Amino acid sequence: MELIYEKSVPGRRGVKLPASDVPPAPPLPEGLLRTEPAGLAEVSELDLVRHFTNLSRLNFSVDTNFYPLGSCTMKYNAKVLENAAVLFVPFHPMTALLPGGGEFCQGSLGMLYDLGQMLADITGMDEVTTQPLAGAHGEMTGILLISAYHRAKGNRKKYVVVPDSSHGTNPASATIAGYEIITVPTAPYGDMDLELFRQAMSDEVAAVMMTCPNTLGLFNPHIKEICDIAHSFGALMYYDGANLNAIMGKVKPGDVGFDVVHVNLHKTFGTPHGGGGPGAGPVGVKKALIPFLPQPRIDMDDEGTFVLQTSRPGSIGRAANFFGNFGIMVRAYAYIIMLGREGLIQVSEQAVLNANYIKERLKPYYDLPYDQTCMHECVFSASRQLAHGVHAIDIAKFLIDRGYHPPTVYFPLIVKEAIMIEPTETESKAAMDAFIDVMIEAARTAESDPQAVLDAPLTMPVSRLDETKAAREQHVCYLG
Amino acid sequence: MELIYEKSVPGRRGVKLPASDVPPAPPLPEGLLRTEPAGLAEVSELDLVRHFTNLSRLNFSVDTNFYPLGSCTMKYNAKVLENAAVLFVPFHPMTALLPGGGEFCQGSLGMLYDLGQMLADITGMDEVTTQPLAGAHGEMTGILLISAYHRAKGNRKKYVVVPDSSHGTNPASATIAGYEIITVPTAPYGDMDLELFRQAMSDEVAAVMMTCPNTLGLFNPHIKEICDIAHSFGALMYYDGANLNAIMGKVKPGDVGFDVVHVNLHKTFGTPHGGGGPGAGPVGVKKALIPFLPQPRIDMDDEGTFVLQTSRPGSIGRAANFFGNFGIMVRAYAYIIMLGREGLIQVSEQAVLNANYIKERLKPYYDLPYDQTCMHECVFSASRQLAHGVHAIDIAKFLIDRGYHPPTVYFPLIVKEAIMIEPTETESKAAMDAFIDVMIEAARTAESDPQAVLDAPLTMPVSRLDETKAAREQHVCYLG
Amino acid sequence: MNDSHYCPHTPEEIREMLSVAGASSVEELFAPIPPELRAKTFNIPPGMSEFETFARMQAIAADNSAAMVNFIGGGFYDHIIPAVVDHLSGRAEFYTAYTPYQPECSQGTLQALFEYQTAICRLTGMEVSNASLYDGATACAEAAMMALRVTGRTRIVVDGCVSPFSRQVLKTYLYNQAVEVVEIAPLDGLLNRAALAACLDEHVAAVLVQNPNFFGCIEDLSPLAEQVHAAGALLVASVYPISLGIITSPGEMGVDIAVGDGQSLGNPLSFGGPSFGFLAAKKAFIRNMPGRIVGETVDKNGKRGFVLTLQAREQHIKRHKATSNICSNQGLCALRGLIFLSAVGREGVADLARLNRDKAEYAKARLAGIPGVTVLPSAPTFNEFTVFLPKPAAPVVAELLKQGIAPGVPLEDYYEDSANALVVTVTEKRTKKEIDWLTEALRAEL
Amino acid sequence: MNDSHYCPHTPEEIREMLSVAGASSVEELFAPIPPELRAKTFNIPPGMSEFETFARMQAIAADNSAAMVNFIGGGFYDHIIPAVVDHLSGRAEFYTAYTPYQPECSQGTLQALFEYQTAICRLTGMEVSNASLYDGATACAEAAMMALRVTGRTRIVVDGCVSPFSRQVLKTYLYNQAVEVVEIAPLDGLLNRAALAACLDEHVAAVLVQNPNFFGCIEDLSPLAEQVHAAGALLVASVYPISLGIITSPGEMGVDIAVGDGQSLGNPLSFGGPSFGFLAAKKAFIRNMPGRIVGETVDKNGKRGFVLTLQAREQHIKRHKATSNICSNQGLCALRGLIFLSAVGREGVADLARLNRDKAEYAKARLAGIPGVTVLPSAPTFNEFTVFLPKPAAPVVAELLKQGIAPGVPLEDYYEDSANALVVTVTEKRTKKEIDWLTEALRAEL
Repeated sequence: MELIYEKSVPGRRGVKLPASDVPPAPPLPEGLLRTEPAGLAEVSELDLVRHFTNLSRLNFSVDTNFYPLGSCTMKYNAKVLENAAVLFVPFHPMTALLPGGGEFCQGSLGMLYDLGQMLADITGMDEVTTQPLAGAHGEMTGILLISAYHRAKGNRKKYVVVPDSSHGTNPASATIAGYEIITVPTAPYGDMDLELFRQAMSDEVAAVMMTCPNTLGLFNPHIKEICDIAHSFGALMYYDGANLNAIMGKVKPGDVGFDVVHVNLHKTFGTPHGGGGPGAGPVGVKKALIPFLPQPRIDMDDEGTFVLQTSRPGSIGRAANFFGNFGIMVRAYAYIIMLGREGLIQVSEQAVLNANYIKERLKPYYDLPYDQTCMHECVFSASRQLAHGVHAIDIAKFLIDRGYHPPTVYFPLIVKEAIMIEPTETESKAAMDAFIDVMIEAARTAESDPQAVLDAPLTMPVSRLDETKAAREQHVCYLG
Repeated sequence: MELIYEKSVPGRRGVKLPASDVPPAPPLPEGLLRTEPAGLAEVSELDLVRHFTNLSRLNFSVDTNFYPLGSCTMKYNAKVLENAAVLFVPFHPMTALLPGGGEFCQGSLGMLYDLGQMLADITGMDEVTTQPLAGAHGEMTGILLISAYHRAKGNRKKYVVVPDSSHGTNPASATIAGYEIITVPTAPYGDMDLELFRQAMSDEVAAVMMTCPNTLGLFNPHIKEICDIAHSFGALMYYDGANLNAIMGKVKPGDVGFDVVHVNLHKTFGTPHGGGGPGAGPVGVKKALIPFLPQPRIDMDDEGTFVLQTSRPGSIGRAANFFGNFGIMVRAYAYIIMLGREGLIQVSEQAVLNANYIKERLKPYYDLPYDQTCMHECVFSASRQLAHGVHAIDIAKFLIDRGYHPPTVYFPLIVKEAIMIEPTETESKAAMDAFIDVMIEAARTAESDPQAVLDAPLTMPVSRLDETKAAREQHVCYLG
Repeated sequence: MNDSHYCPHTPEEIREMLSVAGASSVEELFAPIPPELRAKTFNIPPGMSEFETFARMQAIAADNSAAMVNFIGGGFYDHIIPAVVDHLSGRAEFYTAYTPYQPECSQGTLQALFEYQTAICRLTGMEVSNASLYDGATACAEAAMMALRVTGRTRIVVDGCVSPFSRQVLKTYLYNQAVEVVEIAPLDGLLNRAALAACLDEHVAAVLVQNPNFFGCIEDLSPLAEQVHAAGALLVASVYPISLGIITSPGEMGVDIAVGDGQSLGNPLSFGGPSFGFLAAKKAFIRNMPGRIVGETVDKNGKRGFVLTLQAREQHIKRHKATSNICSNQGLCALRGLIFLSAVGREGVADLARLNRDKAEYAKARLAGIPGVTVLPSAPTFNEFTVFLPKPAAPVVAELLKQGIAPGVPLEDYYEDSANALVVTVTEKRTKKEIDWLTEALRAEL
Repeated sequence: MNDSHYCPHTPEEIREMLSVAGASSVEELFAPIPPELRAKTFNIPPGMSEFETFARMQAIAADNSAAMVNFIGGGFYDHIIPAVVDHLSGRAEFYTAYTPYQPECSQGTLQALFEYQTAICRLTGMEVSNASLYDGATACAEAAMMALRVTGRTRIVVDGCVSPFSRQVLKTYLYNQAVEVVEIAPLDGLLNRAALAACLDEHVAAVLVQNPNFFGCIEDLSPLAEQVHAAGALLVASVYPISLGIITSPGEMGVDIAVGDGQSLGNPLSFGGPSFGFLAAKKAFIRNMPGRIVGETVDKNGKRGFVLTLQAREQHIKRHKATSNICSNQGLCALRGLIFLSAVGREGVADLARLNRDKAEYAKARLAGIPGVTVLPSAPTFNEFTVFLPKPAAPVVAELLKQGIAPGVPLEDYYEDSANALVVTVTEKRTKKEIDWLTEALRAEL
């Protein structure tokens, strides 16, 4: 498809601006005055609409395709949540920061407060900040809270421990927070090697970051022990909430021994992924870390009025402008109150049921390196198909031609040719059965006609793309 | 694609209903109590969303494809109009009919009043009813008004005269209104044969229904004379507003001599066609017909309050429930005030320019039976292609494969193998040039490889469908 | 020149196009219009930006009162609309398409309409459905005209319990046709069956009833169907689709043509429209049906597909001999109806209907508890019922409107000697609290 | 069991699936969780229907005050959003997709992000752009960290005229890193260039400025760029994208990394988010950029296509050596920005910027006419300017809020000795009438 700039015609307009009702101001002085207008597209509203409508149709999405992308929790995003978010469109966040302005924002502030309370209950934490703008941003915020905690205690610590199966954001976030990383390998049973973990621990470890269930979809039976060991070294336990969808109402990270947790609202709490964002990554903490939470904080005074605290001395400061990705929080809040206690439990139960169902159905066709009851996702390996020259990526492309978004491939890194499937609770049995049939077809075709798999996809707007050329030429801005 | 009923699973639910806060009522008596629930689909919200989202993607539409469907005025539908319509969603129409209820509906009533005034100005009429729900409904209403007029004068008339190039709705509507039809052929110069028209006229003719420009896209130079002749027989002139897009601000039907006119809001005034509706067909009349307009009528009293008149003795009664397709009128009203005087004139000018541009560009490739300056549409014939066994319908299918919705084919009936092209004013030159290229390619392929045209379309979800089988088997309800 | 961004051409493009068109100005293209006919005035106000337009529309909407608790119906009902209905019917490919004359590139609309017809058939218990009419009132008129065609007779008998709006529309449609419309005055809010028996003869093409009727009463139409059929006429029933979740379907009651307004199925109140009318019938009458019909067929490779079928009934083919003049219908509203029904589903539509009736029965009991208020006792009701106040209803309604409650529709304007009667509607959206508020507000006025 | 329609399984299906999974109950699948760790409480309230949920959300929104005429900015701006932005970004295929890791079935998102990068490059006059960051404040922090990587130095100098929120976020990001942040106190609402010169040395990685700055003042950054480059450091500028319609672009002024908040580009106020941050730079720095980058390439048939590129910078590949920890970004908000910019267009963005400035200059003149009110005269301004009232601003603001006007942001909380200062913002949405109202209301309070 042509670029919008290639459809551009000099002098064309896509929107008519309001007429001015004030006199024109004298122009800016030279030097400050732009001489050449920015080369934006010049198209009519129809051109614009047709361009982006047709662009949208080049995408797979949850609303059009089963999207079992492991570790991303691509559940269905209820439409009423979108409508709820629109209700808050007119409100300026600065109002709340003006003298006496809080009075005019009680709805928004109260919702943030309530959302924090509910997330605290779900995660077993004592208080939550809703400011972080994404999961990784929550991780960074969480580790900064831990650093503030250690600093306040006078601890000098320089390491953060992560298992080798962790999300890449874990070590990257801890690095921004000023720590060096110690990586602990996974044991053959699929969890972080307990012995090697013990060896990695020392008084210089500030935090241990874990996902539980881990990225293999397995619940670590030693998790409590790990927490105890970490605490015995004065380290705090960080819970990466990416996989929270598996355990709502079943187990609370706070009860297990975690001190800090972030939650991905765009995963567990049903807000859409937006083609890469926005998400939101609220962070919950145990009591000892409350003084360090980012500001402004929202408190409820004795009369039930929600007030802002903007100057708490111990705070790590501001993690972002204003109140975080507010519109995402509206959606998550509505999701939680709509599903309620039983609904959230059911979400986790059916997410786990679905993953186990797919795991059992596909086991005869794909290697399953860690053959256990899984939680919300399961990780296969295409190693058997590799014997025929077919890689995990080829299976992925084969699925695309049949209308399925591929599972996550090549993650976690500890599984060779990994195929990580997370169906989520919102998919029906029929949808999963159809997917399973195609996965089986892929396995069979990999044996009988491997080239057919290697040639996929054939039905998409483009076939396989030259990523090397892209990286080499770095053509990231249209120069026409 | 499977039917929604084929995706149905007993016991599944798509929406959770509000919980009851009142005691259950005792059941209805037997005989009144339904014994077997209606066999509606049982799907989850995700299933529902994926089904209809994917169904939508099987359609061509203005937002995805150039749609030069002659006589349908498939212009771009500005998005702000959709947003405007949403503003009026909560208002119950019955409120206005309650004692004292008008006070709570001044916005809606005032908008209808203003819309009527503006449509009266555009069409040169004295008053407008916005009640009719579609163009054909407007035609029926208009002819009924004419019949009431004649009745009030004691005239006994039994015929309505239409040219043979008229829309099929004209004679069909006049029939419902109780008249017999006299059809006048088209002369070789492309307009209703003036001599034959004179011969058709008599004191028994109640009305003459005309489209001007007519369905060939031609403005009838004798239109004033026709009106005069009709009036001399005591007949009234009815203006079918389907082609109003060509003449806004240029000529007013009322000035020409028409007595009644209907307007298709979904054509000229930019409201979307909805895959077949809803539209709206307000009807304007000259002073003499005002007493007969449908009720309720909206008047403005001396204090500027809008009030309903529900019992005018001469009225033909009610054409529809309440106030017509109100949401469509909101869109049309917003369209008119947004474009304004100059904008509406420009609409007609560019609609006419675009049609003439396409006509001149395609003339070398397709027969143009009436080679004149056209208004907003032009009608070719595929007769030259027919020599190679390629019909207008084959050209149409060829276009589909290239991403263009076909023009109207086989209408008007007076042109053999008609191809009726109406680009509308909202299409850019680039869009028209690309369409012209494909039309030329079609003409060339019809000569060089006619079978390739006959085989089209190949890229759609289905190839050509067996319409005979459909009509024979009458399978109009899923029986599974 | 380029005043509106909905006319995209630049001056350069206009010059190029004019040169191709062989004209020196756009004005020249209007030369076919005789100069003396040209418009002398054009008083539409100057245009404005999108932003200003929307602000103006907001101001107009703000001139209505949104904060009204509705206990009014009379044809339009304040029901829940699941969010999916807006989101899916708001897909541009649905709402910016035309009537699906070219089936290969319109399978989305066509399949949806086929599914819609199926939903209507299943809800009404009828065999065939068209793809929508304008609204419930015009659907009554179309059904009457259909019965005239089927029977070749010339008289329509209408129960006075049918909505006065539907009766008025019917009379308007038949205003200038050689057809007689006979109305039977209601008896205690029900069809006067004795009066009907007296006028059923060989001229009667159809008897039109409504169930539940305008007073809210539900009748068993089965005996009536036998009676009407015995006279060689058709029974046409206008029904409230949500009520069919629990009320025996017109098909089971022996009705020949079932019609109704689809507003309650996922279409907003929107000050009265757009909505849609549905029309379903026994299969024998299919060739006399008005409106579009979608049929299943196969393509040349044997693949299932959908087309507009039986078009030989329609005006674009048959002109004045068509079964109806309908061209545009209410396709998008029908799509909303289908999405609504598919979201609510088989069990859900029964639950929804029960919820309506439970709320209405609660309200009925509460209102009946007000001294001087009595309830029309003739028949069971669904979600509307008629009460008699101890004084004229109109001023009471006017007073309650000012308090933000629309307590019901007074019957005074529609029936003689009914000044004290009020039809109260209670949908599933009305809470116990709101019903209690209505009760207290009404009590205070009486 | 089937409490929520978002969990679609029927009891029969659950039985079938359990049997495949070899478990006798769903509970059994949770056996890997040690019993002693199982949740003992779960206090989330019971769920409710969609209708009730939406009603609750409406009640919450109604607890805010919507009727506020905004003369406040400070990072978020009340601009027009053409209707197309919502309609197009609301296409489900955009908003329910994930990060486009599988390019063949994600060309829609990928091409749009490529077009977005192009729009940002053209607006800022820079060579390369990433595909969005979280917001303007975190973009400042990311740019600072990028400069640290590029230069290998350890100090960041920040103009005190940069938004206090951005400065706070920067400090939070660098809280625990071995990096020094030096702030230069503003001088008459402008960068104190002498103070800057004094602290520019071989440790300084970057100088961070904002243009227009928090006081609304516009500065020519060109001389500054020379000065900063001479010291071997990078100049990072946070800019207000709408202002670039008329203000010389950061690229032309010699800026190395341009960042900013994209809220003003088609993203609603929405109580502070989601919005997006943009980051554009000279091409030489591309491998040190944070966030996603989309690149053009070809498929195996030579057809143009788009992919996420330079992924070797990113956390999912490089883990702790990544240029940033970003995974989710604000893709949909960036898409809105692209649609906004493409709707407004080349000439339109200049017109829009002029309209903002015209309104602000009118307001400035009106407010300056109030006895005792003075305007900060240091530099030209865009659509924000600082006024000094004859008395403390805070109580005046509190009073005007009650009248429905948010008259500006008092500087008291952010700068010392600024109790009387107020930053007033005037966008194109503010009418002359509203500005006059502000003037009179303010006059009455002083």
